[in-house]
Amino acid sequence: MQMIEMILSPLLALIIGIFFLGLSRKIMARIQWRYGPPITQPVIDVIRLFSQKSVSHGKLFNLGIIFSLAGSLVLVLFLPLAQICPLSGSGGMLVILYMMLLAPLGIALSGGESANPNTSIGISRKFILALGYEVPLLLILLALMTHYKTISIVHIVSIQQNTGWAFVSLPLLLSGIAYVLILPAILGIRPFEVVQASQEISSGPMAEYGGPFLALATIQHALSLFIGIALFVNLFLGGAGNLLIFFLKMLVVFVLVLFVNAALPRLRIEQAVKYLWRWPTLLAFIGMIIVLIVRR
Amino acid sequence: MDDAGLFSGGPNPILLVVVPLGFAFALPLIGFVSKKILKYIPVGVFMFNLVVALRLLPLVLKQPILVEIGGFSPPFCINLVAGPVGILFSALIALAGLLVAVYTLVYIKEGPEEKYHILYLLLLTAATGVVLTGDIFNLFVFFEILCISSYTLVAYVGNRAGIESSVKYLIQGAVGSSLLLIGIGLLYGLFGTLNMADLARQIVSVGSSSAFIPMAFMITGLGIEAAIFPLNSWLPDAHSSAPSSVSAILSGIAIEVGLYAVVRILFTLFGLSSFFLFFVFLGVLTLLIGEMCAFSQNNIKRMLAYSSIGQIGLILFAFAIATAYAVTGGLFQMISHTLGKGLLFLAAGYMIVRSGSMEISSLKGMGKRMPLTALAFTIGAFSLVGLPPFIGFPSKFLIIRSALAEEALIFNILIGLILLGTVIEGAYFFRVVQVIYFQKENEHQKRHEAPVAALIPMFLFMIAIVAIGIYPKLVTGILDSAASELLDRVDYIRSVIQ
Amino acid sequence: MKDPLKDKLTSAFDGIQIQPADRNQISITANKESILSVLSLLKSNGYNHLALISCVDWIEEKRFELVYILSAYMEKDKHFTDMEKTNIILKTSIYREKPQFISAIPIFENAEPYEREIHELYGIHFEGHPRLTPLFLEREYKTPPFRKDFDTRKYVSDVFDPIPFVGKKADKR
Amino acid sequence: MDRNQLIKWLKAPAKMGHKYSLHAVYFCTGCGIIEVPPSITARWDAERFGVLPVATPRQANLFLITGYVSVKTLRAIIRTYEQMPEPKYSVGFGSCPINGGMYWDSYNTIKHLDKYIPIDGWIAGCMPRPEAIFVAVTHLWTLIDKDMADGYKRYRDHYQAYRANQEHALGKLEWPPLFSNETKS
Amino acid sequence: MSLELLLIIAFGGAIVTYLLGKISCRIREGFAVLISLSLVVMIACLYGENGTESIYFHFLGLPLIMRTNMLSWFFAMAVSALGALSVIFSLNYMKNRERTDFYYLMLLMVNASMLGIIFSGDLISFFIFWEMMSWSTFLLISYNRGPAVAAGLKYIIMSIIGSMAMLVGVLSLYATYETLNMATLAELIGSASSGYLLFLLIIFSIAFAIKNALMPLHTWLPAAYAEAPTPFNGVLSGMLTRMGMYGFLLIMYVIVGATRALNLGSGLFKFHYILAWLGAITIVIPTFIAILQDDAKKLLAWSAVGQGGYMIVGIAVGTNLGLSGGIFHTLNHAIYIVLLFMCVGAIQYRTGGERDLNSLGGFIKKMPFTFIGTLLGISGLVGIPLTNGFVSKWLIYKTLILEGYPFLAFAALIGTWGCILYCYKFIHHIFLGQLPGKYQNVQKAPFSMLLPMIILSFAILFFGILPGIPLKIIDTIGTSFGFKSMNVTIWGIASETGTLNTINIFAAVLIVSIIAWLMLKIGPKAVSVAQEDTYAAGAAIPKDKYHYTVDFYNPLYRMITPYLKDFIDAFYMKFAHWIQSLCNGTRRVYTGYVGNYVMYIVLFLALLIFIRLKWSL
Repeated sequence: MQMIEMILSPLLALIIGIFFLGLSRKIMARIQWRYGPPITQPVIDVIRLFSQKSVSHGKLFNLGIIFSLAGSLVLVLFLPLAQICPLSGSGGMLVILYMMLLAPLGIALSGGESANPNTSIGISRKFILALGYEVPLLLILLALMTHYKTISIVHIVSIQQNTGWAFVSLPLLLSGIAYVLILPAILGIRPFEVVQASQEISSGPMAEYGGPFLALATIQHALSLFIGIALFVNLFLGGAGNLLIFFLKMLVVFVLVLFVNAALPRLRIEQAVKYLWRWPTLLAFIGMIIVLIVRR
Repeated sequence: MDDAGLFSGGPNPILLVVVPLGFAFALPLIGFVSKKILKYIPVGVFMFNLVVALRLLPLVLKQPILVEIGGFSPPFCINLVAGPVGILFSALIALAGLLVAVYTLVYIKEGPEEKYHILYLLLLTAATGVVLTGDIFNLFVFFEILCISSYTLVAYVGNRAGIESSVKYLIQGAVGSSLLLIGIGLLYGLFGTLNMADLARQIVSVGSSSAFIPMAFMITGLGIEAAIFPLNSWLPDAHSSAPSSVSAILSGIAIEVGLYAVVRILFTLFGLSSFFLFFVFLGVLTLLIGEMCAFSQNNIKRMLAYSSIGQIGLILFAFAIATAYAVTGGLFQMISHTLGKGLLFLAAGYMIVRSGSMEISSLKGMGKRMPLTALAFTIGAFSLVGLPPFIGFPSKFLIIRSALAEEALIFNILIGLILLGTVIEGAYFFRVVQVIYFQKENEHQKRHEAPVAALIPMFLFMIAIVAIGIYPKLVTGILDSAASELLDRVDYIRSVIQ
Repeated sequence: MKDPLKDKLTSAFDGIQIQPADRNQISITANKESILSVLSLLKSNGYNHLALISCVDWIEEKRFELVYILSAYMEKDKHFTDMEKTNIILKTSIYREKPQFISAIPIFENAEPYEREIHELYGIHFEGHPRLTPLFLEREYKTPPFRKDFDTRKYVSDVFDPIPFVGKKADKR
Repeated sequence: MDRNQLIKWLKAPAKMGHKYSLHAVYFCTGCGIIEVPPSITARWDAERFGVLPVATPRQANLFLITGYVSVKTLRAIIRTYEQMPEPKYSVGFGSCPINGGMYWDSYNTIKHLDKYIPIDGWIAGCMPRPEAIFVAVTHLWTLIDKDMADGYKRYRDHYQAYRANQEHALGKLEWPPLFSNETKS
Repeated sequence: MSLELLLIIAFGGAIVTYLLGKISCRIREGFAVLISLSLVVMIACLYGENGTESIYFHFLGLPLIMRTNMLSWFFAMAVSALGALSVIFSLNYMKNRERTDFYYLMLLMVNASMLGIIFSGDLISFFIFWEMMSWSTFLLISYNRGPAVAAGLKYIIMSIIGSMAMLVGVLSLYATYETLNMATLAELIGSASSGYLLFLLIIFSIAFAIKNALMPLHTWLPAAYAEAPTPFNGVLSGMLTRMGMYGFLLIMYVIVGATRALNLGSGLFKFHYILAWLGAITIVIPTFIAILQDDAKKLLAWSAVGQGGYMIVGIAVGTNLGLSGGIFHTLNHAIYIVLLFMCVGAIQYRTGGERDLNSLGGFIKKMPFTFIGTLLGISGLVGIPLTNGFVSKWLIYKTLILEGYPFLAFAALIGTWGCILYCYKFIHHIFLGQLPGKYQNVQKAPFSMLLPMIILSFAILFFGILPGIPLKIIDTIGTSFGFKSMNVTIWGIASETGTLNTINIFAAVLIVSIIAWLMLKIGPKAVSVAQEDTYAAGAAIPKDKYHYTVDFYNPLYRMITPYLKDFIDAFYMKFAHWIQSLCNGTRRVYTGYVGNYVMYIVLFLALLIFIRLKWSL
């Protein structure tokens, strides 16, 4: 049974992720009054990219992108997808936290190898942005873990099943709001799209990625979209009994975030970090204080 | 000179004083015969002295040896009391004197050599005399010889600075010895006797508070030579302008002997235990002043002179605590200071000769040009700072242990100050070590080592420092008995006047 | 018309004609020796902005005509209170065979790119110019392209046409 | 538009992929670039056909040269074309790249762009309208279907000739030849 | 195998190496390697003995004792292994330097005195070896001249202050209990009042905090690491600074005992809680300072200060998880900081001492093995799941969260993210990007440098994937301190409140990477291309000017630099200058006029008499 789960959950994540990508381009088009590509456009792009004969800058260039995709896929194994959670027993929340930094590190290593200043600037922005949203995110997760007194995410989901969503439970409300405020930064979309800014630094770390590399990068981007939203659903919206409810919750969250993406222009990296270290951190800090008071 | 009283076999302690004195006066005559062998006489004399002292050491541990001169019975005659303290010091003086004498074979070349050797012999005989003597007038006589010979030796170099500092030393010394004489005169007026034991007995009977004024005079007089804080203004100039071999003897032996005299008077003669707290503070003050002034020096010999003041402060602090452990620690620190400071001055002497100037900055790159001398200097510096494998560590360890054993809060604060002093001492010594080894010298010179005759004494000093540092049991036996002799007056009185 | 400036010019230089070109322009033609002094005079009188230097190739009269266009850069000088700014068009002409002229950089530093352009496209050499290197063109030209006697069609036909087509189209032709 | 015919996908996924996901690198040289924004925004949405502007040639497979090509810009065009991954298609936009257009006799423009880089399709018109782009795209689809959009193959086969023409027009080039002569495949 | 023989071999070996150096450098190097390896073997076969005490010397009437227990065996193994590796590394690095005999003597002397510290059973021999370690490190830090001299002086002054504090602590213990044998002290200390215990802990932790570079007392470390010769840097950063950790463990858990140490002080101001907060501050601030550094060794120095904070937080929390996390992190940190310094050393060796990050770049093409070592080193430093750093950090975080110290956990986690920034900056500036022209013909690092790197990289992965082996030893240490043992399995910790299973993670990552590699293989084979052929909007790539390194995190610098000026170091410097002026002031007491001197004498006499009259002493 465990082996089937090991194969099923990454596949599911891949399908939902690619679907979300297609959906996002469709919704963005619809918002801008145009027809937009079919939902399956990302699949077509991936097939076309795989058929192209790309250029590579050395062994690390190949290894880096493989390493980052592997990181995202393994992270999916730790996330509970409505009762399916293959590697629930080997590390819990802390491993998820550390696995989240594998993907950017992989792309950073291979981007760095391509010796192009655009990629280096993109990577330095990626790490600064990560530091930016990590400050509130850590406060939120720690508040959560101290509140539920556990470090395993499956445990958190099961508690929420019977005591109601964390998002609406009083002590964690502020943390929930803070998480919503930083969700676009975690997903790396429009207000915080400063890393793959195609106009300024010719799509940052992706500048040198050709055919198959760009395909893997798009898959990894899809996976990270899925992971960001699945984490939020699991931690604050109580996971789900079966897959359908889980998918619906994720769809609702994704569409809301997409509206934010469509409406806002891209922030400069200083503005992004200033914003991230001001309001969400304040909310998360107060949330943590409340959790400590409630705990005593 | 009849034979000494009740001791079996072994040479007569009087030889320790008479033989060097005799040779000192015989030197001009031998000078007529042949100028060359003059240099070797001091070496021979102190070799003899060292042998005699070491032979006497085991005998004296049980019972001090009394020697009367001039045929009178004890209270009236001039007598020598060769107790464990006396013999320990004379052995130390003989050892240091021997090594420095070997050093001067090659170090003193120009100037009136003959007079140098006479004064050198006189100085050390006077030191041995002060240590062995049993009566205070005899103490004064030897003390005068000591001071006069050190004034002249300081001016030996003959340059303007040498003469000026020796004149200043002379003036202060004269004031000191006159105060000492007044003190002795008052004592003689009060008690009619000059013998220390007799005086101690009478003071015990009449209560020590009455004899305070003479004590004050005597302590101030002796304090000048012992370089206690307000009285030691002569030391920096004297030690820095004297030739290095002389300053090695001055700071290695002369100051210790002065401090021994102060302690002898304080403990045995007057025994005013309640007065010691003043000397504790004085000791710490001397240490801090000495270390701080040394920190701001950039002339190597002045820095070593000031560090001698610092070490004297530490020894005074140890004696002033006046417990058995403290006095042992004090004596141990004396030995480590004599060995350490002697080594430092000898090493610095040849470094200055090679580098041409006394500035520390001119010692750059000595590690490459004179590796053995630089090694000697480093070991001397590390030992004085009190780092483990060297002699400085057990002595400082004993002192701090005895101070902490006092349990009083005031002592903890003083310990803090002393450790601050050690940190400053560490700072300036390591700064010099760094200049010697790790500063890049501008032009590249080839190895130009000190001559062999200079290296041998340094090497022997190093061996002594490391040996006693690793295996302190060598000296702790003698030190305990010396400390007990210093401390309990009654036993001293009883043994001198049966 | 600003008479004080006109009188000052006519009195200072002989052989200078001043006629109003149209509503707010005055065109002045002077001989080539006095150009620099005219420029410095105008500059001291408020015309401190050299807008453009251009050149006209009168091939029949065998002369190049250098045109300096000056304007008053936000100058609220007493000359212009009554009406809006007037630009000055200063013309001079030099021989065509060996085109030689002195650089205006000592008076107007910003003349440097204009003179470089004229040198590249007309072949007029300006002494005192720090670097007369090519500015726009990729290739070398025997006769500078903007000259009237430069025949573009002949140039195109003997530079670009000989380059053969590649692949299928080549054998078809 | 046979995009959703599954059998075609199964038979030739690469060809179908290339047809319906033409990521374009717009080389905005001359006046043609004015026509590109309207074609990708609300009124004439190019994304319906899978055409998407991308930032770097590495990620693209369609190279759109819009407007006249001056001698200096040719250097950048050649460099960008060589940096694109292999199955790549280039489309000349407007009459200037075809034969110099109205600058036919100018000393500073390149007349026949396909002497220097292979061009798969042309869009005639002195600044054709956005619909013309979509016609070109559909035309390109048919070319891809019939394997006639083989510009990149021609470039590899006749690289020596192309290289010679380029050096003839531009003098020394700063980058080494893309295909060293022995890869004649 | 008695411990005295071990120490005699260690110290004797050092001196013999020096003498052999006079004959020929080949014999000296061979002998030095032989000595260090034999030490490793000897200590390894000491595993079983536990608690055997043997008096080897009497010093001033105090017996000096040697003893081994699990804690000292663990540290001894780490010290001797890293010492051997850095000796092997310095064979090549020191080949054409002057005064290499002195260097080898001091290096082996430092290793020997560290072993002495670890095996000493009483506080006097602990202090003696501690002092010998300090002054031999001083001589080694100021080995290469120039700024190293000032760094050495700063180091020796701070470590003298530390050892003086320790001396006072040792002697006050001796004054109250008459014995300095640690075992007997542990029993006797029970009777001491908590006030006295607090005084003891504070005095000892000053000495150990200076050595372990805890926040307020850390200022000597960056200068000392940056200027010390790089092979010695491995020993200095790996184990020497962690002697402070050994000291903390000794005083808090062996002598004072866990129960008493953990409830000293009241409420929020418990001793171990404040220590934990100091550790937390030490994690955050130095990590952000490290991001600003442009010199490779300074960057690693500040990161070492930061990582030291983790260990202190680990042991200060006072649970068995925290303790084993702290000890395991000491070992892990030693492994990867030594590896990183060796990589910097290899780069310096090949580029003639180049240390500035902005003028390096693209070395992956020329030195691939060094790159793999650095990659594993920084992944260990960051704590990526398959490396050993992750396991120890996981332990620390778990205990911090479950014990209810969320803000401490927050500081530690932020430290990790800061660590990622400077780790990537380190590897990007040196190995990735454009290779400058002047380093075109750089060869690989010599084998004698690569061997230690390979061993250490293997250790990082081995401990990362199978943490059970070291954790079992650390668990026995924890139980010897009186903590409940955590059930350690080969693949990590199995406990109901959250298990860690590294083999599952390793298997998952392996399979998934193979899948990803196959996915990459679907497309046609990629053409590898020269470093000049990158996208530059159609322009040709300018030579040597196309590597973005200066001000790498520029937006972040502007936000954090104003807060990160090193106030503490400035305060120490001001204090030092104040003392300097004070000393110059006191020198004026000796005015030089003999009149004043005589006046002093008379005043002294008057003072004596005045005291006599006033208090009739």
